[in-house]
Amino acid sequence: MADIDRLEKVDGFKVVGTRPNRPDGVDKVTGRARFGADIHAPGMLIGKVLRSPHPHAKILSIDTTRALALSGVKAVLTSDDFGDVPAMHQATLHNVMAHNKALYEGHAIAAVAAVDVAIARKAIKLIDVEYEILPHVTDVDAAMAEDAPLLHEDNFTSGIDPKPSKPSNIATWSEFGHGNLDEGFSQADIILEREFTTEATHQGYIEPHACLATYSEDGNSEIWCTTQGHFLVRDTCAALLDIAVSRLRVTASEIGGGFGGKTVVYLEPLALALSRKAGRPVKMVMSRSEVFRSTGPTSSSSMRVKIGVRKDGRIIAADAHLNYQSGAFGGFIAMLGAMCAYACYSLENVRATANEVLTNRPMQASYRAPGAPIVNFAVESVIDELAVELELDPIEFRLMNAAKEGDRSSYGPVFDQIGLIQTLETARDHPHYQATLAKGQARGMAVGFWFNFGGLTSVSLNVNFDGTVTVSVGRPDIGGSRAAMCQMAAEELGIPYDNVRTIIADTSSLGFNDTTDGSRTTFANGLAIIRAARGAIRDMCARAAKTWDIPEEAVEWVDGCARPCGSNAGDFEPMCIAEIARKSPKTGGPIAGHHEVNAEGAGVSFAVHIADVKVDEETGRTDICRYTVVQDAGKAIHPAYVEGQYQGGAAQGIGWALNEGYVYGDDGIMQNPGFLDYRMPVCSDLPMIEAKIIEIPNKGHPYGVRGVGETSIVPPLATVANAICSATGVRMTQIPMAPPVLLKAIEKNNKQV
Amino acid sequence: MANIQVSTKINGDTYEFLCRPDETLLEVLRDRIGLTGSKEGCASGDCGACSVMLGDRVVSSCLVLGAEVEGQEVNTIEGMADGGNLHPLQRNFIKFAALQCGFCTPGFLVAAKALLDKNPDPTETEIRYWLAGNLCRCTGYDKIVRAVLHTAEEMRGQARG
Amino acid sequence: MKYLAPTTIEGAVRLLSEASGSTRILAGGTDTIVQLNAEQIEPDLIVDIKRIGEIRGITNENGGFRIGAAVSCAEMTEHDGVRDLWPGCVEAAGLIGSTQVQGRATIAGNLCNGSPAADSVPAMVAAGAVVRIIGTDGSRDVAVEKIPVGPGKTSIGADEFVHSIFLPPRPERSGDAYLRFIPRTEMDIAVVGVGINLTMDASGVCTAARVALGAVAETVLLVEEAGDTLIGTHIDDAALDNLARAVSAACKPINDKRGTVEFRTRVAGVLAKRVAKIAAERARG
Amino acid sequence: MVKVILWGGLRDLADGNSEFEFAATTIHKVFLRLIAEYPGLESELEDNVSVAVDGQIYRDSLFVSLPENAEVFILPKLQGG
Repeated sequence: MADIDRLEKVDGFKVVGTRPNRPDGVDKVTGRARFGADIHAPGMLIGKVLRSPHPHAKILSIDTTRALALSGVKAVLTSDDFGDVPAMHQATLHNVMAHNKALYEGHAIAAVAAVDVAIARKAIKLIDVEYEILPHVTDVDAAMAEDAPLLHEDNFTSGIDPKPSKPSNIATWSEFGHGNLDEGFSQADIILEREFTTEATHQGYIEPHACLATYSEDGNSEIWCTTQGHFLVRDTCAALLDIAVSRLRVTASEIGGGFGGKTVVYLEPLALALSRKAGRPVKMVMSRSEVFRSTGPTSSSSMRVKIGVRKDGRIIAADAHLNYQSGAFGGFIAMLGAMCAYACYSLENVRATANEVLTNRPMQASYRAPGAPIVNFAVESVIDELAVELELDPIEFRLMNAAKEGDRSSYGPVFDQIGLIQTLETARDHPHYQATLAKGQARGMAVGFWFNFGGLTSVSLNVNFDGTVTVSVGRPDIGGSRAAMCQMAAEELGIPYDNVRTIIADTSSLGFNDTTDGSRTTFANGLAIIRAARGAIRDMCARAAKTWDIPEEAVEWVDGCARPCGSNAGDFEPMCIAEIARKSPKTGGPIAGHHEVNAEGAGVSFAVHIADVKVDEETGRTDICRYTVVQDAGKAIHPAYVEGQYQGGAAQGIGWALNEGYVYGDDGIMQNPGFLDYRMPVCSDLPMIEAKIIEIPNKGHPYGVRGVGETSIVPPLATVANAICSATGVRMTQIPMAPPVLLKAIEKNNKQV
Repeated sequence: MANIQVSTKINGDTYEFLCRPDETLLEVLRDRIGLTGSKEGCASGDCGACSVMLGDRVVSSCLVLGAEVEGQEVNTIEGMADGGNLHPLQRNFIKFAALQCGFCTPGFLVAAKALLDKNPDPTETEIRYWLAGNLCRCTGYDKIVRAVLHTAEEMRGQARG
Repeated sequence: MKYLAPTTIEGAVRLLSEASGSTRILAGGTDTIVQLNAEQIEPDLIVDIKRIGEIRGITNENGGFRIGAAVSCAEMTEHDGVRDLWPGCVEAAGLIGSTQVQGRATIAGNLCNGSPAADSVPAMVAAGAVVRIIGTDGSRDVAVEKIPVGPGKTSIGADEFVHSIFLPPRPERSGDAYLRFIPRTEMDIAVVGVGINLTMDASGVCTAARVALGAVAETVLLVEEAGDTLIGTHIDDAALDNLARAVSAACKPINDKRGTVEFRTRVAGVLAKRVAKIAAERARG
Repeated sequence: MVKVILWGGLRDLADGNSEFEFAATTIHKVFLRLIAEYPGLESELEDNVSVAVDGQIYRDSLFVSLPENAEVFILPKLQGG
């Protein structure tokens, strides 16, 4: 009998660990795959958003008369069209459409739906808005100043006792740690204290936000959209428009990248509200400039890090204070940063504190391991500097202080089974780390941590009459996860990979699924699929037992077939899935498995990155010459897509380190809302990125899977900074380390030497 | 703004369409012809997701007006496979996991094919610079470059017979 | 808005002279259509000049080359003759945008866009290129450095358009080169660009030199003092240091999202030395 | 008995206390006990926490059974990208 709860790693994988072609591959290479903007509906209108040209302004009046009078305009939407919403949805509502105040340049003020895009564009210009311009603040430190303009008059910092008497732009204060810092630092032989800043970056997915919404006269509605979580879109839109969840069906399109940026609704509620007003389907697609000015970005920051070590190389005390700029509405990124700050280290005396700071910038959204890369840059830079002071190899120094099972983590709980030491040792012994440096190049490394999540999951698995299998999951596939789903189902059922097809079901077909984020999809979907498959196997074994008239316990499932076992072994020819499925109408009806779970036990992970760089000391240009990622995957289901996650995270981190970043003028306007001046790495900027997969099984998953999507973006900022330091002797404390900044630092350093 | 009548060849077939004078070839392909394989990522020529062949040149279709293609030949991702047979680049992009989300993939394939048509034996550096106008945010480019290198080798092998 | 594509020079001139509203010439479109898409411009008339046969080609003229206004950068970089005679100009043209942009963009368009950071312009200024402009009053030939008059502004009249750009013949032992600084390896606008064109005598002494700078002032600059630092020298280290000083001194840049005053001034000097070395190498053959 | 530790952000809602020891067999029972003593914790425990049991992090599972002498560490709610 199949044991649904058997969680140990299965030996002798047949499908898991191989690299089959992904099920959506042909659609994606032929242009047939349908993304957010690739759909049309009969009678469809085009929606466009009017956005605030001011970073901070009171909205005195909105006059839509002229727009409505334009031929072809079918509806105009303002915040007046939305009613009250539950407190938990208020920030979302006020972000999707400004309520009384525009809080950042690009904040939605109104929207129109018209018969074509040209008319919609024209109509936007005919909406008359009267603003009272308010002073603005976009810098994190300036926003904390006594006299800073307040975004929300009713914001009193939470997390402080007693509650502050005055409102401020600090949304939340948080603190983590244990031990006694003063005592720790008093025992230190070397104490380094450094300050760092980082600029905000955007997730940079190539597909802009897009959706098509249809509100029917009978109250039943549908949304098609590009999202990381269509269940989240459904529940949020239902709340914002006050409609029953069962009335709204959301279908996730293929998604052209998200990286956390598509875990928030922007256009969807507007399109649905426009459709409700106009009585026709409404399609909305953002321009690239709208994507930069109104969605995503992660925090900018200012940070202070202080670490004390003994001469023997033991870190004795560590402190960090983080100020993360979180845009116009409070978030949770600073807190996550504080939790991750020292997670790689075994520390007796540690503290990390964080302020979540409101500014006149777009509401920050999660970006791949939210909060972690920022603080990792600061901490791993100081750790690197200490290794130099102590004349220790940087990996050896980290090994001497690495967190291990049973240690109290810097964020609170004790660690259970973790693989940091193996990851560091693998990196140390890796040919890249051992290689002699090429002339003119220098090397840096850093280690990073991320939690990984599981979460609410609902899947179903149907055995078709021909013995093939269809799996329905409820999380959009961003990076090839459907292949891994097919592999796990095929592995468990003992059938060929090609006999399984996985689809992303709409919100009316499955129970709630958490969003594709937190590196959870292969872990949590996989766990549920394996259990669903085991349920189907149990049913198939039972039917074979009845057919053979032997006890159910006397049937086992091997290689896709039921066969008699124990004292009945060999009594009957095995009955394979195709035969059982063919006979299923007469043996009890269709065969299926399903599983609903709150998947816990995701298991944290660590990564070590190594970079060789070359710095042009006359221009401040940094070239990445060689790059290696070493990371624990628990178990790589489809190794090619695991490597892809490592490589993609590293590339994004390199971009963040060197050239990406929001540029604001004194006027509070973003100056680089396009791919021309928001400089993401292009193909010629990067070398091949070597991905070394380590497999230290996660006991929370039947096959040992850990999340792999996020950890890879954590170490690159510090890795590149440390390499630049060993190339130039200059310790960079500012991200991005763009050529003008680096050149200035090099020249300052040259004068001092 | 009076519409303009345009007659052109797309993937070998003759099309006639009407478009606004300021309408781009990308909008025409996607919204008028129904060929949505070419994607809009930026509308400024910085991402390459809308790459198509205009005559013998790979271009960003967001930077071509629909009106300009009168009498010209346009080839898009939808025309790359030969009936049911994928082009070797398409096959190898799947095999090498050279796509994650797949949004930039049509543009990469059109641009990479233009390269191999012109230079059957490109170096890694030549591939990287040729494809610098195609942004990919998912892969870090590693597997894309490997897929192109491998395809070039495979196609040279076939050419030698 | 109207789109028209005349097939003759005369037809184009007539359209321009009869136009009442704002007009845009469309060649490669890699700047104009970007601005159209971003709703930064809303011209009443677009005149597509690519169907005028006369300006679609590269012709040899008195030992130099006449590049038609509708010739794409890709066609230019693929032209052996131009590449051999003016490698610096060809490299500069080859740096404009991506492969996709190269197939459409033209050096005439790069010039007419009026950007101080245009890559091909410093190279053409250094080369002493001459622009042929056609209008109602016939044609006129103008030195390329006379075209830009400010960011986005040129000396070309509303009823005129560029017919072609002439890259002149050159003496023996001449070489040109162009380098730009960008943060990435591709796809950026120049933060600083330097074009140098020089000639040497048989003994290796520089007899003529033109130095032009991009992205360090309101327009591309021709810096005669910088050229003078090379003339009469063997382009040795001392001359190169003088060149760098003269170049940096001529910079009048701004702080913006792409670079600082300090950075541009400094890097212009650094690049000038590197460019002069390449140009000298080419002149020496 | 289990050992219960609150993260810093909850301390003020528990009259400045952050470590407790009492008998409880599930996370749910830990929450009930804490809320009975400190009603101010209720909304936080309801919506805004994750719980680590001997280092294994649970984001939303009330009925996880607790081993004897387990360390139950109550953390802020974790979110990813």
